[in-house]
Amino acid sequence: MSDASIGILSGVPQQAGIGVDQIAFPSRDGYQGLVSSLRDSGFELCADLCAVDYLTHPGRRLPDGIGPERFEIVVNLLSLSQKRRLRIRVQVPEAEPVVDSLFDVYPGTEAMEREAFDLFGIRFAGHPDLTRILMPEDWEGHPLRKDFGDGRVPVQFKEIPGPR
Amino acid sequence: MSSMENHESEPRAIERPAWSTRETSEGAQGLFPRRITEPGEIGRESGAVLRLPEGPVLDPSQIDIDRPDDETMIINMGPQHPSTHGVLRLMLELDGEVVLRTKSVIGYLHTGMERTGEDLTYVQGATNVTRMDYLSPLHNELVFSMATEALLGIEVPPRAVWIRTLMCELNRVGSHLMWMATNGMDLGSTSMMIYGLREREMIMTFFEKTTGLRFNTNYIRPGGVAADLPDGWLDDIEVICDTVEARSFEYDDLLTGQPIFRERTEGVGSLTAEEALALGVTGPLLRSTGVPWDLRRTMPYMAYGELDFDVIVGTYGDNFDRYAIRLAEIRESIKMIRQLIEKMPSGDYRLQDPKVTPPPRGRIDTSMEALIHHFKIFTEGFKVPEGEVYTAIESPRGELGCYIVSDGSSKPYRMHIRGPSFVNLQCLPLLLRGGLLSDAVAVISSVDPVMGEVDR
Amino acid sequence: MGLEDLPHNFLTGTVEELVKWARRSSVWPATFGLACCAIEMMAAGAADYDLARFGMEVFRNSPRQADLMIVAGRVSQKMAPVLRQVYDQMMEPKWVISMGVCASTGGMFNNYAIVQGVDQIIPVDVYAPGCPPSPETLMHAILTLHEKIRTGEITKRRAEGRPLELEPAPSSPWTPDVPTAVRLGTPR
Amino acid sequence: MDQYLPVLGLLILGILFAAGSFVGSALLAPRKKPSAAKLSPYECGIVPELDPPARFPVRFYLVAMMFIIFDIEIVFMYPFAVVFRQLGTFGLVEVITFSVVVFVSLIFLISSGALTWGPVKRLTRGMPSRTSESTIARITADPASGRAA
Repeated sequence: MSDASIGILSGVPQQAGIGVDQIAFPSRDGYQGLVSSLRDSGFELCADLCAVDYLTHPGRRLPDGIGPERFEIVVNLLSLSQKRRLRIRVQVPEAEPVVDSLFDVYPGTEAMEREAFDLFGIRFAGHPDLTRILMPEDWEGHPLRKDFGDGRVPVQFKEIPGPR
Repeated sequence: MSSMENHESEPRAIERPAWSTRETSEGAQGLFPRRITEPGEIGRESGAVLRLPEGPVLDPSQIDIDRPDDETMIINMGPQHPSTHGVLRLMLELDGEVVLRTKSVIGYLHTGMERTGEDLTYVQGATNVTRMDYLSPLHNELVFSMATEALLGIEVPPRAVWIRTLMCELNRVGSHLMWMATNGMDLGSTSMMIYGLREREMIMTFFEKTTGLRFNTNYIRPGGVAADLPDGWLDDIEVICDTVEARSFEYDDLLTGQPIFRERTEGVGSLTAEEALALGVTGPLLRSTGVPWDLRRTMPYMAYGELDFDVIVGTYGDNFDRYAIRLAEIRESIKMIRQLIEKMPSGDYRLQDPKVTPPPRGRIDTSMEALIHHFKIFTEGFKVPEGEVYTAIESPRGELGCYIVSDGSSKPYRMHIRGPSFVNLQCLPLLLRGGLLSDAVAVISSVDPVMGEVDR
Repeated sequence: MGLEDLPHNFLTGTVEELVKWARRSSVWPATFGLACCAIEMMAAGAADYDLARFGMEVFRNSPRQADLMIVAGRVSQKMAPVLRQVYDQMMEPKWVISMGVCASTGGMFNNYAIVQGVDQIIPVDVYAPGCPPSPETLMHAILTLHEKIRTGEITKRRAEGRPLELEPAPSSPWTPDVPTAVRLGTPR
Repeated sequence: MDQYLPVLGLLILGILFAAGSFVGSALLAPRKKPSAAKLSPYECGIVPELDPPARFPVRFYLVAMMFIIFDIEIVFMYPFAVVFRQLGTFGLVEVITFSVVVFVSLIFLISSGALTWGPVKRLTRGMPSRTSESTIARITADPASGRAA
């Protein structure tokens, strides 16, 4: 753990994940600042950005001081020089699902953020082209939300599993 | 379908980004040579990405770009196109034959696999995941199984680890051979298509012999491997290794000997290291720019720690480098397969823990307990402790990651697959800018996107 | 008067046989490769399982020069209008092979994103089972189609309906005309 | 009079061929009225909202012009080839001057950049020739540290 990133992460509640993973839980407004300072401190590549909907699974392990919200943005950073990964999980309330966009820090997250917007409806402030990427343009609703019916065509010999 | 009129009538939820009027350092999209553009601009790449609603194909005069000569036309290199490797659609802004800006429109193969993954138990999960990247399905199964095993906190027996590495390396050789075939076909050498697929058939028959199916096999499962290697597998693999290695030099002479092939690949679609890192590109694309990042070497998983192989790195980051890297990686994988054959440990190929591995069929008729285990695993599936994990492996296209959140039940609560092609596609506008339309064909095939993994 | 108004009689009998035989032995497929089945279709077209033996040497990419559309792979909701457009733009007479279970019935993906069976969009002649169907299965489907061409009507006397307007939820799916009796088994 | 018999024959054959193809297609073509989709241009499957752009960059028309130059030249070469023996050197000089004049316009077209379609960004100029082995570097795992760089 290079001392630069220790200093940056000191103020942020952390948690040790499975195996060697390390997870940080910044607040929504400190999120973009933390990511850009992390990039300068050695995390050259943003491997993955995805969203999770915790509607039907509220009781998840969170470090104290972090209120569980419905949505969560999970960012995986990868440091090539230190051969290390860091996961950042940001809570996003259901009432106002807006998060700062990471486009200015990592231009590679543009498509991932568009996918999170398309499938979950989480908007990214400052994103250059926030339109649907996977679903057709005129599709209503965000399919990966837990309360979105799974569009299953009833099969003859199987009872219809209601939306979970 | 959103036709032109109702496009304006329905309130645009998102206001149109003002990129068109903002003065970028390239002026009004003027064609300045790249070295004048500062890195910041390149990183942002608003210069090369065409940000338009993907619905109708617009007339350039309607999108108020202040171009002095409105001679640019926007055309569709659409979903049904011979050289877009599946159902990728590119909206290209062309000035004559020169590509100015591109928008890659995806989603034409969106199968909602992450949603289906939430309805399948961990035992069935691999069948869903294996259909994402259909050129290297065993890598998908491996990353899903490793993520599940990390959540369960179980260790896979050594023979299963070595069998998994062997099958994944064979799959990598098959995927790179398919890439050599389609890349040759795109650049006009149909004989390369026939040769590439002929070699790949040998690997397919070996997969069919071992797993029962040519691909989409569901062979690598949480807890080990579905079946042991068939007898006589040793000389099958030796035949494959000798033939493919000998013929890879033939492909080299066939392709690099041709001036047409060299003209269409050298200097075309070049990428620099900081652009690649900024865009999150991994795999042969990143290595072609000179960054020696290969997860099998830097973060070894499975049996890669004990194998001796080279990481191949390019110099110019153009199409020719990527071709040379993939050709050399075929030979590296064969070198690894030869080591795997010698040191293959014996022992059981699946974890003996009855909670995770169903008992062999024979024992069900005799012992009641085996029947109960069998019934519980196949109907309800084994329960995975609550938690979340992200594991990543090196698939032929880059870093393939699997993020699973489990809520303690027997079905993953959220299963997200980080597709390398999905991220690598973002460097297309950057690579196509300023090149000819025929170069666009060569660049798309050298980025090697697999649409099943892009659209998930 | 078009070819289909040819009266069935003694004189035109052999002309029909000749036309049907000619069509059967040079059916050019339009690649509609979508997903994993497309890889199997390529493998079927390559050296080991050569499709050229059945007169399908070249895979035409533009629908204007193709007779047969092999829908190889799962059809998503966003792809449905494209599929319908390419089918409409194909020249008569045209046939459709729905390759793989995902194209035939939606397969294992019974969810919001996949059209549950491509026959909701276009009339299908032959369904090839399998996920992915091995090249042999695809060839069996192609030979079945050849049988159908050889023994069927000169041009498909199709229900004269206007092409299906694709509303978001097609209330009554286009009921394909019942294919004439197709003799399975080893084709002659 | 008999000189013009072959010309008459050629004319009749031409008309017969043209009329024959129209009648044949009217006879055999399916009578169904083509649907709107079939008439619309093929846009790789996308339903085009707008008709394709009418204005094309000038380069395409320049290439068409070059074709016309060679086309006219060939059209005049045919009759010359039939009788070039009777015309002797006079005919030869005549044809050479004709083709030189036509060739000048071609030179002008090429010099005005009609054929330079090359992409703006080309790195090959000044790029050393390389083989598939020379362009890659191999990084082996240095056995000492057990982990490579």
